[in-house]
Amino acid sequence: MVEDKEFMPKILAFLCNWCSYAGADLAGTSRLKYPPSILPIRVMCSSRIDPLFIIKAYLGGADGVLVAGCHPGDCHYEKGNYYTRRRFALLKKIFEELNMEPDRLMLSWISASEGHKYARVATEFTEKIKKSGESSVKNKIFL
Amino acid sequence: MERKIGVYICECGPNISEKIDIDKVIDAVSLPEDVAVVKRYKLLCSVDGKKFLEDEIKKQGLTHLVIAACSPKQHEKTFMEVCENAGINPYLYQLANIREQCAWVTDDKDEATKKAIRLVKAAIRRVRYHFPLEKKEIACNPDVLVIGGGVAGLEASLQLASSDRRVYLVEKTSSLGGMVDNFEKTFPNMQPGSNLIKQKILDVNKNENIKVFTDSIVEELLGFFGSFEVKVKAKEQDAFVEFDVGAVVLATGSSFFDPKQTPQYGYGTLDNVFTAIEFEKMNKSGKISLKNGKTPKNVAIVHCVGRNEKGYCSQICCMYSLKFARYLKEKIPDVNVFHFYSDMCIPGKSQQKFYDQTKGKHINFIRSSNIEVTKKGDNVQINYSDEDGKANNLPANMVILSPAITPTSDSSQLAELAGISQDDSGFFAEEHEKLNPISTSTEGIYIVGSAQGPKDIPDTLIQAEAATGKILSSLVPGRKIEPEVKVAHISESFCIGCKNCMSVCSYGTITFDEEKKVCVVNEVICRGCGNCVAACPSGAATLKHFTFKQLYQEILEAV
Amino acid sequence: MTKALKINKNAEQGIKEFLRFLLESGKVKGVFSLKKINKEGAVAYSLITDPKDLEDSVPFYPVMPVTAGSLLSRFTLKGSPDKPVVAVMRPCELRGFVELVKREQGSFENVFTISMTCGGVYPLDMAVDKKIEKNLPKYWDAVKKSEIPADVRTACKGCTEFKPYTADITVDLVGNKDIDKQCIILLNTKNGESLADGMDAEFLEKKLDTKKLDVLLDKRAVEKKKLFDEIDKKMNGMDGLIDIFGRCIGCHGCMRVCPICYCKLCEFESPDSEYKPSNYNSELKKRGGVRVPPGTMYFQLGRLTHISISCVGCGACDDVCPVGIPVSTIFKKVGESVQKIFNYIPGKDVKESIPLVTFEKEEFIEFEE
Amino acid sequence: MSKSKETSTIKTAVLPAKSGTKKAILDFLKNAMDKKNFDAVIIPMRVPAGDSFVYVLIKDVSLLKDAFPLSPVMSVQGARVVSSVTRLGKGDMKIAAVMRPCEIRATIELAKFGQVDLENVTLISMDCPGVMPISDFLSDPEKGMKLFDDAVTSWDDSIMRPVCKICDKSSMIAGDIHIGTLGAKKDTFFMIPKTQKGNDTLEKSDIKIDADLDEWHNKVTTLSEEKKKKRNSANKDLKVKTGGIDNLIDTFSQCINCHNCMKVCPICFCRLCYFDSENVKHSAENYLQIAENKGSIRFLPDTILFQTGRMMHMSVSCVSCGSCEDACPASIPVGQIFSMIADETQKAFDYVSGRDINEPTPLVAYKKDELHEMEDAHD
Repeated sequence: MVEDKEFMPKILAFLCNWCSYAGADLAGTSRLKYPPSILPIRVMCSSRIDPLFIIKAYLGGADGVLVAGCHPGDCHYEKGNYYTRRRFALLKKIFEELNMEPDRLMLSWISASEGHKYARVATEFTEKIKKSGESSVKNKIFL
Repeated sequence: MERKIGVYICECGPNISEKIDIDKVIDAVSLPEDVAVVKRYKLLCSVDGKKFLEDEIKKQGLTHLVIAACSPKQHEKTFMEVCENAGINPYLYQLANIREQCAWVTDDKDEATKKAIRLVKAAIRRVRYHFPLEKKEIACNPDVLVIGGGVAGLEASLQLASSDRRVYLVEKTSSLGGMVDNFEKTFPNMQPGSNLIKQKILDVNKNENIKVFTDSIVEELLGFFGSFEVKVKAKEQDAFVEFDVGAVVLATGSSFFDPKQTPQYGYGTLDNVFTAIEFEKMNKSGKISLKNGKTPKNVAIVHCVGRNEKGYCSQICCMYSLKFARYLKEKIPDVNVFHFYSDMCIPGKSQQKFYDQTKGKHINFIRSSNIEVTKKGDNVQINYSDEDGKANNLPANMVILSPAITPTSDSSQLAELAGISQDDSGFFAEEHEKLNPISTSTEGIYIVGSAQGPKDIPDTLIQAEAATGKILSSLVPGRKIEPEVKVAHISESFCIGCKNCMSVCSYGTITFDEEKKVCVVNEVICRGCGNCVAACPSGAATLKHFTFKQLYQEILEAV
Repeated sequence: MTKALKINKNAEQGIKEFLRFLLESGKVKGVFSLKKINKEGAVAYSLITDPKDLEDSVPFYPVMPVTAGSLLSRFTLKGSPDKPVVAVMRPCELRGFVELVKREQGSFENVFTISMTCGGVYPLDMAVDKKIEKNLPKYWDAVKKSEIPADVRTACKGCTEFKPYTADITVDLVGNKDIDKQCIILLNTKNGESLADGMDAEFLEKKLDTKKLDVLLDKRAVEKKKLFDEIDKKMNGMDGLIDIFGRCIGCHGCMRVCPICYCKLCEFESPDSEYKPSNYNSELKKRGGVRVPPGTMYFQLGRLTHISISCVGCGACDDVCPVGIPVSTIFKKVGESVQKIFNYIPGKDVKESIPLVTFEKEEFIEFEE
Repeated sequence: MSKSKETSTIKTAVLPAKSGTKKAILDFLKNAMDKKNFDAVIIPMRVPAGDSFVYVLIKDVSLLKDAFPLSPVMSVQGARVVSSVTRLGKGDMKIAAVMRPCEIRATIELAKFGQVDLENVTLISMDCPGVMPISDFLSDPEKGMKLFDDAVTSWDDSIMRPVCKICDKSSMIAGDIHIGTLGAKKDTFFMIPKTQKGNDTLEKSDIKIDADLDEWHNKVTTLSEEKKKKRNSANKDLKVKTGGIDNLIDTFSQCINCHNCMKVCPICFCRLCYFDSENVKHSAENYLQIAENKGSIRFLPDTILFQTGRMMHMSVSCVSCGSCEDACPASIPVGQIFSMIADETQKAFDYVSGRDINEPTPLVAYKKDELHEMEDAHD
């Protein structure tokens, strides 16, 4: 052990291809900085994100999961993100009811032009997760 | 066959190499046995880089390819082409974005390197579960069906018809021309409206590549972009005319709000209260007169009839109301015109000017609300509240109501026929207000003119030309259509037929097989969003190239 | 006020007489009801077409071997009957069937429903050794008094939806002091009325006495709160869940008997959910050890996302769990809270869409950050 | 093909167990893992709540100390565990699976059906005192632990699953190594290698295989004979109770079609059971027609079809583990019934499920000259 490094969370970010992934790219081309905690998973539409993926990520030890898509009304596939929002609400509620750290899940609408918002969301969410600490699920063997 | 994955990391000049310790990444991802080779290269997207990759794939006998470089938005296609040239299926490759979403956003080189390792590992893990997808090509029919023979439909037909593209123009009334045919003149330059339309009708009729059906309706419209089957039925006949087209233009126009729904304006109960279109017709007949044959002296034009009821501004009423003042002035020079309006809608480069030119002696503008038309002797009286909210009234001989533009009565029927959606007001809904303003949720079906929302003639023509542009560029005679490859698929053996997928699909892609009680994807129509897949509880639906396994493995590696 | 039928026999005999009338008059082709199927007194759902076989039927027997919703789904899935069939089922079973019909897993075509104000059922393990049979007098006594009979299913103890929403016919049981001598059959719908039409019995106008129902409702609400509070204490993050579900043996019996779980092959039993050696490797790398078969929590959490929105709280999952996990309490508790945010009551209205296949443009803004 | 080698020709290792057999077994495993003879171990562990035991695949040696080679319950049949780990590929880990004899026999059956890949797996069994019905254990885990510990010492089977009480194969060696406690001197136990793989494993752990097996063998034979007697008489009684279609219907009258028995059965490996498939779903009119023929039918109607059908599918491979009975919410003695039938079906083919990996399952093999007793008498 060299030194006690600051805890850097592992956050999975599900990004829709058309808005949020493009927004994340823009953050890059604008050379904005945000923590390396965020790991993007690209899907064509946020509506592809099966809540089971989020559960899997959480059980797999992710410290946080971000779901990001086009702003309501701007979905590349017309209305996919409205369903995303419902599914997210459902899952978050379940996490809440099970006292299972619902704050580790986050939904955000980030458009292709919102590189700044992406960087901000990534930074703030990482800070929030840092405060919550490392997910204890990582070490569980009886899942 | 043994899997041999090649991993190539692009330095992207200094862009990646200065921010990420590429050698460390190479070390970290070289372990798994099916990773045959891991190399770095200075600029993979360059001509030399592509050549290098192609040679590598062949030389190493690679089966799968992982590129760690920039965003897929930049070069996903580039490397797919490389794969194709090198003889491996382009879907057996995955691009890890270590530039835009790693090198450029991370200050600390160590951290950036660690993140890059995770990204590349996740890509390697994912690519193992990729399977080849084949491009499909379908022959397309270049012909076009245009529904509606108004100015929008005529314009679209003329633009589209050519020796290698037939246009079928279907009009439900007995003659072409539509709404504009009623207008003596059009704003803002007060040119004769009929000239504009007459020429177009003439051109259409003599164009041998346009087949016109009047008094006819489209009875059936089945299929998808490039191949729709159409059945047209002439009114009061049983026989169908059947033909195939590749695209459809919906130019079915609009209708007017019925002022009888707002009895306070006296329409239908009081004499000499006319709707705008009645007034247009009266004007076009050559004489503006009251019911008793006399010439009106005081005419009230009431704007915004039905605006509150419908909940939107119809954009063109102010302008045609101003035009009416011009008509009146031309035919009855000493007439007094009173505009009862709440907001004057005169946007754009020429409309303000038109308003300024119309304004003048004997043409009065009264900003008002709570308008009510009552009988007063042989005449009528307009009761209203003025700008200060004070009750007031004004006697007049004639009242012209400018009603809101509404969808036509058959628009729901048409929407269902075409499988497209309607907006809250019942107009045909465009796919996206800003991104795809004339496309619909069904690829190959376009909406133009006031069927999509209130619109003046120039805007209508712009849309007609935009739609024809879309069609001309995508439906080229002799060229094949390549439908989306990354589409949904539903396993017949696992589907339980709950129709969740159908409920959430925006494109009518999924149908229900009544015999087998399972849902079926029409892969030609599917756009590959994956919404149905997340809606399916039994895992019967899957999205190619974004399968459960592929994403799941990527997730597992990433955490 | 609803049209009602009064038969001067005890409630069960009364409804049997009504069912007999329906079969004999040819108004229905078959009757779905609980029935004693052997000398030992085992009770199972049966499809009865011969009026004589009604003799052994026990429509109100307080046990639910399988939920009738699932059975009616199986009955109608491959084609509805061409003439009416009438099914006697509990309110939660009816709600379950409504949810299944919404998912195209059954149809109300030619299926008429008789339900009741429900006193609850005993857990399945009490069906052994005639324990239920012995308990019957106490059971009916409690029902009469708007009380919760001792030893009924946990889910029933805390069930506040014991009055059916959509039954064609409701039999008045809870709080009805006269169930020993009369059977009040409320005809809620046109279908219900047409069934009763022509029956040689007393017709009257009647309404369920909400007061006596409220008495039970209050007791159940208290019980429910207690159950929820108790389980809430245990649901203490992932550790709490592992404590609760740790003993799960992975039989997936809860899923199989659940009236909402209708998939041919459960996603969690599909190839998608299997671990490859590489999955095991990465799990081991992370945790040092992994439970096998894997995915206990994934199954439970996943099933919650799939069905909690429609959970009708029948308690069938509790009954079938070989290791006594309070599945139903957890699913009902989570279920109610998610149903609340979608303003959705499962099984209330067959025309109402399931929340996850529809949406409103302005909603859940609070979930976005 | 030879029946299993004469046991007396096999030698055994004798190992010390000063701090108890459990500790000694864990030490052996730890030692083997340290030596990289195994990369991972499949072994039961007590769940955090303490109310059950589940199988865990352990790679981190430090977790071994909490393992429980002889757990009082069998929450999941071990064959399902080995199948889960190896079905999709043998992987690159050498794994030791420490399980009961019936679990190992089921594992071997699954290997014959391609559901298990044994190449990298070493199967280690042990003398089995039986397992407790899971509901009994759950009702008071601490008391259960104590009762079980006592039973292990006294080898008294009265608290065990009904099928365990009449199990005559509780020391049957089908895997690679068997851990014998019966007949062992105080503070020792046997490690009996059965296969070359087992032999190698022990040798790599520097364990000498030089002792005679007689003491263990004698003890086991005696016990097994006793159990066989008990078994025969129990099966005779059961046959009277459940034989004949009426009794059979009565026995399964409480069945709720949850198919838990199938789901937990180590042999039922189909992804989707035939009896849950489209083949058994009919239209309302079909059902009504069946009902009309009889006046009424139980709904769902196919309980006996399912039970007998399942017997058809799996009884030649049934290992009599009793998992089905543990999982039955209606307390049907399904394990005892299936076990009784399995005796007969396996006898008919001179087959013992899981005895030998090289023995093909009866229904995918035939002999030209057999089963004439089933044929019509005329020639």
